[in-house]
Amino acid sequence: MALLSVSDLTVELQTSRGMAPAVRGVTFDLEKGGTLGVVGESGCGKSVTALAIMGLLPDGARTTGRIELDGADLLALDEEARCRIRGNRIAMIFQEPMTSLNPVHRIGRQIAEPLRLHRGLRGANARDEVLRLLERVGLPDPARRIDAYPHQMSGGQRQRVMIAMALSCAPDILLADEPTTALDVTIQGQILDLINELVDDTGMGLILISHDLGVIGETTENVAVMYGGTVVEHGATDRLFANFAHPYSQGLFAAIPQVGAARTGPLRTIPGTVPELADLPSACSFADRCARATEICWRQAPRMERIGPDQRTACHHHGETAA
Amino acid sequence: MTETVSNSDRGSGQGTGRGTASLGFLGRALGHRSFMIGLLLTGAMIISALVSLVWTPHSPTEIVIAERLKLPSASHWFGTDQFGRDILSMIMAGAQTSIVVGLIAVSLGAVLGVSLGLWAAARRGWTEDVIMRLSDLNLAFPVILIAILLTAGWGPGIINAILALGIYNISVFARQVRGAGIAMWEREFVLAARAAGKGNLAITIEHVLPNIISIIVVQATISFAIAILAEAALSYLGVGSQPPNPSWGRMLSESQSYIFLAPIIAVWPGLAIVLSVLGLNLIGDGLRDLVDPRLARRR
Amino acid sequence: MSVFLARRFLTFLITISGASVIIFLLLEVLPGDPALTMLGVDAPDSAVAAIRLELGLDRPAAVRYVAWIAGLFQGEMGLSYVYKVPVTELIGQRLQVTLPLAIGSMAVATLTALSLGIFAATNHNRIGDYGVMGFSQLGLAIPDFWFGILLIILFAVILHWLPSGGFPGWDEGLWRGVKSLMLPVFTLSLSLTAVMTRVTRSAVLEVAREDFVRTARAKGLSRRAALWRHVLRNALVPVLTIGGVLVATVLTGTLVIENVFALPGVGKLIFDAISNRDLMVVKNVVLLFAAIVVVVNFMVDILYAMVDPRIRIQT
Amino acid sequence: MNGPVLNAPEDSEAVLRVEGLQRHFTLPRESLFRAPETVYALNGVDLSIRRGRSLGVVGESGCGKSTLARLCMALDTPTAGRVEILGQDLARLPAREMRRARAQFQMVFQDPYGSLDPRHTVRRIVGETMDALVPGNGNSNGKSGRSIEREEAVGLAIDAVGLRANDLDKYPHEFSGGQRQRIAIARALVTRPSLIVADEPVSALDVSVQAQVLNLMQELQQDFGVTYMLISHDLGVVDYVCDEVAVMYLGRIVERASRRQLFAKPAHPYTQALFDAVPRIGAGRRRRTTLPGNVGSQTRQAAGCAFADRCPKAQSRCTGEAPELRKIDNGHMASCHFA
Repeated sequence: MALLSVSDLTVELQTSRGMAPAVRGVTFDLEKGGTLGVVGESGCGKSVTALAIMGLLPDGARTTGRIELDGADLLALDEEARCRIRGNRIAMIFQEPMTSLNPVHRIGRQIAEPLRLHRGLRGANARDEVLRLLERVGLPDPARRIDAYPHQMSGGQRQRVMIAMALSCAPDILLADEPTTALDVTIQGQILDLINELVDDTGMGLILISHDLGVIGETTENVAVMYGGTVVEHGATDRLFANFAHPYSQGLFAAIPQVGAARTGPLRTIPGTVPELADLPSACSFADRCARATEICWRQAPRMERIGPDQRTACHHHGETAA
Repeated sequence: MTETVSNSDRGSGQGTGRGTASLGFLGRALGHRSFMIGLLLTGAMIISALVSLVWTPHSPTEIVIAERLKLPSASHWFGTDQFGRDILSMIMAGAQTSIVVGLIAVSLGAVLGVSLGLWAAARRGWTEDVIMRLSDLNLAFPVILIAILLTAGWGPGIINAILALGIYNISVFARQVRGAGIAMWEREFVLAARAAGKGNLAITIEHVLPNIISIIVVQATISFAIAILAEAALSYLGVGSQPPNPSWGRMLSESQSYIFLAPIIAVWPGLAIVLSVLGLNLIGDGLRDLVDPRLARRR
Repeated sequence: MSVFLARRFLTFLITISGASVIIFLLLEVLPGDPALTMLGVDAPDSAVAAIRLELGLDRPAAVRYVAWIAGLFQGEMGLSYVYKVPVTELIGQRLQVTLPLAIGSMAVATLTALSLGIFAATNHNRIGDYGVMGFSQLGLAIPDFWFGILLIILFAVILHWLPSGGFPGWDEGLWRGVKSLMLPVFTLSLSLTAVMTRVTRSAVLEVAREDFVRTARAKGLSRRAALWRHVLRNALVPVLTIGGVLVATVLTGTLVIENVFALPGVGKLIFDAISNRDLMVVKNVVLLFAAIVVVVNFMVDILYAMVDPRIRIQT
Repeated sequence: MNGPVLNAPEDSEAVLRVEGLQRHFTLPRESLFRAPETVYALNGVDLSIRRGRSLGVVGESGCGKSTLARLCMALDTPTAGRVEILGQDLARLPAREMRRARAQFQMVFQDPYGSLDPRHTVRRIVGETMDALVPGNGNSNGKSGRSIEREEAVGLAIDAVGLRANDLDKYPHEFSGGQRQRIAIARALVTRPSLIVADEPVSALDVSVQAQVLNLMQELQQDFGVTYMLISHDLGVVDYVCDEVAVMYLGRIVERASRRQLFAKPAHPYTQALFDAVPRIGAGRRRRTTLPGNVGSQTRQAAGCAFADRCPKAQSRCTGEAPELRKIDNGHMASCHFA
């Protein structure tokens, strides 16, 4: 049985134009110690999926489907039970390490908070544990840093603090939502290495959300490509990156200028713009930007189909080659 | 209490404005209930002031001792005061005073305050320091204190009330405009205008002012409401409008001597003030929602 | 921290000295001859000459200003022209009424506003929120002196529960004093409560949207725990700001309310002084009020730095 | 003196030439008893770009690349050194001529949501650059300044970036991020400048849209012969757009080379680390040789090499002696003792 199993997850959010679907029928599994990358552009529903797993969607959001942790459906739990899981069995780190830390509290106190909440650690015990965690995430001079305020640290250091906080109760699953997007490249490398190392050492499962195919490709074993609130392609990272089947993933891959690649004419582009939630086509969400789209794409949403070992895609035309 | 969706889903947040914007300002205004109530109340105040210029049920100043302290009746809808004057007529005429004082005081404060605020935001450095220290100094003197000083120096009069309110409003507007202006100067489109060779004055007029005009309008509405309250208070204390000029504040102060005899005459002018101020405040809050949904959160 | 405080202290000094200059100019220099201001233009020359001599008005303005300020540093405010007693003594007596009134209404307003504001924010867009917002909208629109009159009509004229005004003095027993201040305190706190409620509500709503609150929830804190541990302290900064601004409102409020309830406080003193043209009293009382406003705002600045560690390094 | 020379013979054709450029900022005091700190944002930068070429400036936050862009655009004054555009020293131009000279150099900003005034129409936004440059057209309301040439230039620029004429009277909020960046490019293009400085022009855009904008920039260079200085943290973008690349670290250029040379054989340890840190698609899970620590402090000036404290190759010489930017191959320069 998978550690985390998301099936047919649908989330509707309140917008000024009424309820709009942000996530539509997302399904995936995460094994114990497994790593899953979720990749997609803005508004594709990747962050909403993560927040749905955490149970931290904005007020008024409607969630259906199942999110099972060790076989127990999280959506069926009451708020109190979900609080016991958050930060304890499932932890999350966010994109902006600056705004994600409380500016008026010292970092030691902020890291100790889940320890106190879920493990009942207090005083010197909590402080020792915090020091151990800070050391574990490689923050230089933890004994001094523990009493610092967030604004006294650099972005990379703050993200290490966030990771220490997420790690504090040895969670089964770590959700990382664009953890390195706000950081410099060399710092991003440090943080990704740290996350990799922690996953290997602790055996926790990782869901890494990013818009950067490179980050996902280097960090996770499996990958789900999202577009317009749905997973359009899913499978083993190596296999997918070697041979994308969905026209959107293919387009995304081709649109990235790669370092050291021979320059042969202009970059391939996906026409049109990233759609807004309320404007999504109802059948295949990519139909209006897709070169292969035919009448059926406008009429009927494609289902996920297995197209090879460890690779599934949702496209009516996946067998055909691009025009 | 709500949590927002992660910043990485930038596109979804950006789009929400587009749908409502297409409705148009007027359409959204008509659907904004408290804004419409505010408009109605303020409209009523303005109309009664205008009507009172040409017609009132009775003379607001004529003393008829025989008719004094009458309860509301068919000929005197709101009753009469201690001199037998018609209260409804006095309230209609009193609206004139409130509006005139508010208009002049707010315009004075807005014109000078906005200019100083824009100047401070554009120049920064010591210019800003001087303007802000002056405004600190100004804020050390609340309206009533300024009015007291002016009255003690020059004797009582409506001009003092207007001046006191105007002076006070200068720093209110200057602060608000400086803050909003500095935020605008940090936007990239201002940098782009500089790259296009625009000078400070041109940037202030073309980019900074149009983008903060809504803040100024909202502030003006709220300041107008505060001015009506303050004028009433000053007249109540005897340092504002002087007899025979009709004024809601003075009506209240006079009514207090007859509170045991005819408590009802203390009710009408107060109601007039409350409804006028409420109307303007509702307009101000409504405008804030309507022109910029992001601003609405700030308060 | 030290630079922040030093700058604030400098601002404070500049403001307070500027205020004294302005008061002096407006009362004794710009209107012309203070002796004429005090006696009126019809006064006989001999009386004018006498008062000039008595108050030292024959000296140049600059000298008189310095003498005034020097006196203040020695705790001297001069003699009231009308009552012929030291102004410090007059103010001291009157503060026994004004201070309890001001502090009492500020306390009532703060407690009510914080509870109402937090309640409204946690019930955002629900009936409780609308109720609180409606109340505060009304509280903003009601002139406090009229509210006072209405309370007098209700509690004194109709119900006869409380006195309609006046103050017996603290010598007559604590309860009688408190009783006569109850309506004034309640009256004065209405508009303060309305303003602070609005600010508290929106500050809490704003902070609740911040990323770090989401982090707190991701750690497993309940909504309520996140509110108490993470939102409130951050929301305190705007509430403090408005608290500082409201001190000016409270002070001028006491001026008005003391007149509504015929309380022998500083407010009554200053209006009597205006009618009596007692310049000595007017200028010192106005300076005292301005000084209180400035001092309180200086203290608010210090509180900021205590609440928000980031402010310590900004200037 | 390490010369600004890259390819000496054609240097006379330089559109932009920067010499010994420094920019230091003084921070507000933190303590009464200590001197205020100084931020050393730029510490002596030399470079030049020939007509029709494009130079990429790469580096992490705090390396001074945005400060460099602002100085080249005369939006800020250097502490020392000079900026020459088409042979004219910007610091010596009188204000009037400066405004006119701005027609020759324009800028594209990072944030397509912040760089367009939400209250102006596209027509006015794009035309603004003309306003300030053509005397008599400098009317503030933008309507009376609608001369025929201006209309024509705006129309051409809008067309060149792939927008339609009926977009001219729309407001920025009616466009998506990519389209807004097209408007920003049109604004930079409308005066037919020789140089366009683009500060992270695509980093706020989604990948699929980013490619559209990069292609557009390429096309415009071919069609209009414009010279680019492209500031970016994204090596892939620089590799795609630029002919030459300068790598910056803590206010200095540490390596300069043609695109091909640099990406084939990075010489400076910092450049090597930067390349290694970039996530590669299809590389599989891997460990990098990551640099330790953070980008050094901008408020201190190291006696030796600014990179020494993070450098895997650092030796005692590096902390004592600052390396010069020296030629290591034809058209390839690096400032490292061991390059």
